[in-house]
Amino acid sequence: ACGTSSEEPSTDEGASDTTELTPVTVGVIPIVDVAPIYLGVEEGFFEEQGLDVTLELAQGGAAIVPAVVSGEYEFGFSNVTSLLLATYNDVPLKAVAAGVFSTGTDPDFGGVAVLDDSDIESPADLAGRTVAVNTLNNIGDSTIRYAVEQDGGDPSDIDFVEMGFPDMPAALAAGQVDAAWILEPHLTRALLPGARVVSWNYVETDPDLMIAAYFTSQDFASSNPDVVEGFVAALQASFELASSDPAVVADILDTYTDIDPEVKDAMTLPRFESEFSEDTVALLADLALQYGLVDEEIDYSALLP
Amino acid sequence: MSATMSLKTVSKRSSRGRGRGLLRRIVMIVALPLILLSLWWIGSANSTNFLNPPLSTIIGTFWETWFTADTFADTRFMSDVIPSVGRILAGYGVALVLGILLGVLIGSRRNLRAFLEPVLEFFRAIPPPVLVPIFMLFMGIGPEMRITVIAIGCIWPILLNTVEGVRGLDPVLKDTASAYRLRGRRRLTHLVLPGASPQIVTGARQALSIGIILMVISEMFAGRDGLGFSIVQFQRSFAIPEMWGGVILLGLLGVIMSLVFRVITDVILKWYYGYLQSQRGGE
Amino acid sequence: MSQAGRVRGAAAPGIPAWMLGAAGVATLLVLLELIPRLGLIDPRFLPPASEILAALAESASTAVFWAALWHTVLTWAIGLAISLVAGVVLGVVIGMIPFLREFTASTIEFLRPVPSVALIPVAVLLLGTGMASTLLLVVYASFWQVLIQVLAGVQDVDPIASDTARSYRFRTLTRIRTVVWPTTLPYAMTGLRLAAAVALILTVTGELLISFDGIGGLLAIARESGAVASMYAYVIVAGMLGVVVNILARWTERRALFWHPSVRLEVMV
Amino acid sequence: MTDTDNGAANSATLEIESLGKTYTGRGEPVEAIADLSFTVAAGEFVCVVGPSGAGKTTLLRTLAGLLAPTTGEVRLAGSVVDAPPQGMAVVLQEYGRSLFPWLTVAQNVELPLKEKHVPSARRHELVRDALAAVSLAGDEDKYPWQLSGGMQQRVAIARAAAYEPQVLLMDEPFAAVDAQTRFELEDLVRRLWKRLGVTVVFVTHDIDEAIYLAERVLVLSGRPTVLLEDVTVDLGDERDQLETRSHAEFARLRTHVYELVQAAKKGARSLGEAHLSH
Amino acid sequence: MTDTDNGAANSATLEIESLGKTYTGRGEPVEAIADLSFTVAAGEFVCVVGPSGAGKTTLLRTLAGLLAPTTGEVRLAGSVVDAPPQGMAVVLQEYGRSLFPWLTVAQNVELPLKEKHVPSARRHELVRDALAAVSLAGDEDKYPWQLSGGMQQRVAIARAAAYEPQVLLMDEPFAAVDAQTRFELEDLVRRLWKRLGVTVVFVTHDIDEAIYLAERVLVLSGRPTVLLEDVTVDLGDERDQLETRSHAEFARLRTHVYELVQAAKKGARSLGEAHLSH
Ligand SMILES: Nc1ncnc2c1ncn2[C@@H]1O[C@H](COP(=O)(O)OP(=O)(O)OP(=O)(O)O)[C@@H](O)[C@H]1O
Ligand SMILES: Nc1ncnc2c1ncn2[C@@H]1O[C@H](COP(=O)(O)OP(=O)(O)OP(=O)(O)O)[C@@H](O)[C@H]1O
Ligand SMILES: [Mg+2]
Ligand SMILES: [Mg+2]
Repeated sequence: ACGTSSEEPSTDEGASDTTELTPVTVGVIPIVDVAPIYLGVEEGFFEEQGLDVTLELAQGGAAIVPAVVSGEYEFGFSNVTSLLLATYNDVPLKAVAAGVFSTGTDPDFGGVAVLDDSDIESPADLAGRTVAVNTLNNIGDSTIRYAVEQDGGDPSDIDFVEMGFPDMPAALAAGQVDAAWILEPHLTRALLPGARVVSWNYVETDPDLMIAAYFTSQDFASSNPDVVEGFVAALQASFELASSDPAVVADILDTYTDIDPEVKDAMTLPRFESEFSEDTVALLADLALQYGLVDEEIDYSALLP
Repeated sequence: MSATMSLKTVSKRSSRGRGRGLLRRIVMIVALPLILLSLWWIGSANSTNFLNPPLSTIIGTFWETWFTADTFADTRFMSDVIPSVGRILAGYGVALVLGILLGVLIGSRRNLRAFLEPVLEFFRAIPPPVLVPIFMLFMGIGPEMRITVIAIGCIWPILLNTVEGVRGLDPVLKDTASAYRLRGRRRLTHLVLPGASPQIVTGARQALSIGIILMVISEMFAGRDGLGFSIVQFQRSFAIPEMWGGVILLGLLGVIMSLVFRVITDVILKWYYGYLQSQRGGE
Repeated sequence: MSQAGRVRGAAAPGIPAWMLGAAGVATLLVLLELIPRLGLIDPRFLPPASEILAALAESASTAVFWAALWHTVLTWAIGLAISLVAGVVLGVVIGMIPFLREFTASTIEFLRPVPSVALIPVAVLLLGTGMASTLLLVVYASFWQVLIQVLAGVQDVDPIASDTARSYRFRTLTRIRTVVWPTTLPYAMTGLRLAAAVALILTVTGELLISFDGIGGLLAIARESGAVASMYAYVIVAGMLGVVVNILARWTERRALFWHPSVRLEVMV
Repeated sequence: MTDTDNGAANSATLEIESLGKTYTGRGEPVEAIADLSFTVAAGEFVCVVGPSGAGKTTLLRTLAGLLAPTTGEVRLAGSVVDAPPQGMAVVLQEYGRSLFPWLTVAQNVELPLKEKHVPSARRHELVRDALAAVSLAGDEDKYPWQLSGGMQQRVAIARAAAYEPQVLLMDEPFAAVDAQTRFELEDLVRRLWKRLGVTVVFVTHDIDEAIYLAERVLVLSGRPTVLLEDVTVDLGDERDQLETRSHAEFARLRTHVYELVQAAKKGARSLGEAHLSH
Repeated sequence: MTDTDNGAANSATLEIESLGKTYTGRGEPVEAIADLSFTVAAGEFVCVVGPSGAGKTTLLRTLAGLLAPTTGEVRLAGSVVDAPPQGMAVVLQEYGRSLFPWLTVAQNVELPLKEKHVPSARRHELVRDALAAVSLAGDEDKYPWQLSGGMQQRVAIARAAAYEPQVLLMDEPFAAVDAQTRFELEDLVRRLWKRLGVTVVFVTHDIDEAIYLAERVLVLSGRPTVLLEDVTVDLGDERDQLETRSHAEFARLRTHVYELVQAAKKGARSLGEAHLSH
């Protein structure tokens, strides 16, 4: 991976004289969720732990998981359901730290949006409707189903359609879908001209829902426990800074995204916390089985940090 | 010289073994794929890499994935592969008609070509993954959108080859047609289309596999069913043997479609092959 | 139509081709400006051309943009060169030996429709997330375009020309150089133009999905960030690259195929 | 463009007026025709001879409206020829390449008739008769590339004959057939000419043939072409391969034209120069 | 395949033994050559005549090793011909298509010489001389599609002449040139034949030409071809356009061959049948 990406943070100050820094590459996605790690790299939290971190952007799991398994990346970022699915299919991954959490309240950083004049008023109304999600059979549809079920609707009667988040505001506005599960910053883009949220599905699933996590390969975890430890510690520091000061998060976003200032001001940030939530893993594993993402119970013990 | 020799031996052999022709053809079709599959089988036998499962595992899941269900109509083959094939055929058909029509127009009018070419080249260079969302804006997320994506992708090789085929028509034939005042439809069907047909067929052949590829891409967007959709789903959920099974199915689809294609073009181009062969030994 | 320009074509020489081409592009821009402005489509999702071009101008003033463009062009050029050389060499060899042609036909048909996107995980596993992976996708996709065209071209050799070469006992290499290749050239030129666009598409797609650098990376970031105008600006860059490539291909063609009816009958207006 | 009245009473007079043609393609411009003016009366049979590379084919293509003249103009029945006119048939020098390889022999002959909207029954009759006249009955269903060179040429002739044109332009149409067939085809064209009253311009290298066939022989100079001499052939209306060719006048004309062509080949560009040389 | 000794003392005897050729492509099989056996001695000049569509081109292609015989075989200097042999040059009937349109006239002529590893200086000399001999000096840098039909044909002839072959096969090589040029080319080929002692097989439709050129004229029957008669031409070694052609023996041979071809065209398949018909 040649790092021609401009957004690659420079860690030069320390790197030149302390040669014993361990080089570490992390595969991340260009979304709000990974702001803390950018922050941490910029603040030098990782160098303090003896790590020279390079952040590589990728579109999603299709590229990050193989790269982590093959050892090209030491760490990666992914949503929890994807990690469970990988584990279910014997991909040797190990989570090391939490990534982002739901805010636990209204507003969250993601929810199911409908147009203002829609007759959908509550999650249960989603039954029988077309709902856009970014990936089928993943965290979005399983949490929505759960929210609908809890609201008294029939979760099996939702017509999910796969669509990239960036395309959802347009599809919603054009009436091509009845509702769309959108994450920030696209949620704000959709809401600004006249849409509302009918379900904060993450919050409704569990106010403390851990959405994503940082992970490594089981090989790497067992042979480099100190690197993992240092990585987690640096992440922790990063999370603390990010949660304490939303302004620095907004600034760091400019280094790796291209979000419109107006949108950035209006959007909701996720909750950053390092505590890994095994409860979430258990809950999402249940939901995966319940809604047919997998055929058998997932044995996720190897995944847990 | 060596090529000449082998050409001779082949033609001699084929004339001798007319009865064995079919058998020979079948052997030719399956020989190399079998060799490659065996290599794959051996090479992957002890693989522990999750992305590169043993071929035996892939084949093991293949039948179950695609052909096992309560009724045949419920199998993935019927629910995913068949709709995909339908969309390919529809998109390919549209591309064929439009590509040839536009190609003839553009190929025979210099000014029109100069006017349109930059715009067409512009669209040709835009990756379908960014083009699809734009189509979604206009056409929604139904099958029309997918068929359009396939058609837009397939049209280029057909269009380009038709344009070049029409431009490259034998000038003596064109003069003959002009001298006898062949015009309009008859000029099209008796001069332009047959004259350009070897190249049009080449373009259509190219488009066949592009259609399959774009079927996959179009089903990555707002998809609900389809072969490409299934492959992407398997990939996302790390069901890698199933994914490879899907890729193999794509390849098989390509082979089957090209066999059908060959049967059809052998009829359309029988004059061309006959003409090429006539002086190569006359057999 | 005839040796020296038909009467109907007599009006043509007045307007040079590049002006017609520019007029075509201008028409497209006007359409792109009008469609959102007339409300045929929500300008938030497809901004008018003027806005897109403004975003492009802004982006083009940054060094990041030019570095990305260079990176994309480089990846594209390397990938295209590899598939071109491989496609032409293999195409000529397979095309000239009937046994090979028949022997490989089914495998070629099997491999061609495998979409590059399905190969992404494999590419990443084998080659990592850098340029090499993108190159693999680029070569895999564009190689077939060249190969199929060259195969068709080799088959199209005029039997009389090939008999002439045989009767003077041209060695295989001479035959390839003096008979097979010139006949194949028009086909190969089309193959080049097809492959150039496919290579560009796959370069951008690879950057978009794997390596996140180059124009594709910028495009992905703009997309993920909901920066619609910038996103279309990068789409336009990709399209313009395509136009430039075509101009180059046509220029080469006019020189290399001066003897071919398609070219010689046109310049003789 | 021209009146399409059938039968012998057509008015297809060809007027060529200070015609010039210069090829400007790759390389130096090539002046093929310097300046030609002559008239072919309606229903006249004119042969054109001249050294190889003189500009005969260029002239014929210009008459056919396939090539735009650089200077001057061609008029058929009073209208300027700027595209192939109605009721004209052409046999091109590249006979092999002028047949559609994707059509059978019969289809090749039939195609222009379809375009002319000849009713189906009459069309088949015309095709059959024309192919029989060039001794190709029985080869209807072959493709052109299954024929010998001479057979291909005869298909092109049959196509022109079946068309029943008012103007017939032929460019060395018998170059690839044997002597015996050639005589038969010569008589075929003469018969066609008489029956339809068609205006014929016939390019040939065979001076005997030119004199045997024509009422006038135009002798062209070398490139750039001018008219060296317009030789009138006074051999009567009825001609016969044996008799006509043994005529004294035939022998005289033959020697005369032969010497002219020889002179043209040596570079003579006017009658004066030509006669100087012998 | 054959010995490549240069000069007049080559041993390129052509033996044709019960040769048969049937085309089995699309449609009915076509038997072009029924059964032909004859020998062309080393350094002999043989002309082949026969009605159009007889099988002359087929025969020539088979001799050239371009076409595999269905039965029988062709031997050159003792070795079976199954691919174009060394030291052979061919002028095909489709002269236009046998020139490479992407090469200039000079390059077309030069290419086989390069392949033969003729040193550059000698090569240029050969090309220049050959083009001058066919009156194409000055057209070296033109492309074939800028030439008239006759000029194209002369390029093909120049290419064969410059090659200095031991066996020269020509298929109606002068069909597209004017009478005067034809005479010159005939003399050119005779000179070439004498100078190099080359074995020549020459297909033509012009019976006068066949007799003027050849030491033997093979008259073929119509398709499927058999040898009608092998006519020996006793006109001496030195020939001259005016003198030879006015010879009484020339006239006799001419009438004889002409009648044979006429008989062949009418369907005669043996000398007996042929003589019955006149
Ligand atoms: N397309 C062309 N471009 C340039 N020059 C040409 C072209 N076609 C013909 N010429 C030149 O014009 C001259 C006349 O050619 P044309 O074909 O009319 O001769 P011709 O009298 O028919 O000769 P032939 O008897 O050999 O067929 C020739 O010198 C030829 O080189
Ligand atoms: N490729 C082919 N397929 C089938 N039949 C063929 C093919 N080529 C030639 N023939 C047939 O073989 C016969 C002999 O053809 P060939 O070309 O040898 O004749 P030829 O003597 O050279 O005639 P010409 O004097 O007209 O050139 C013809 O009847 C022709 O129809
Ligand atoms: Mg001519
Ligand atoms: Mg012949």
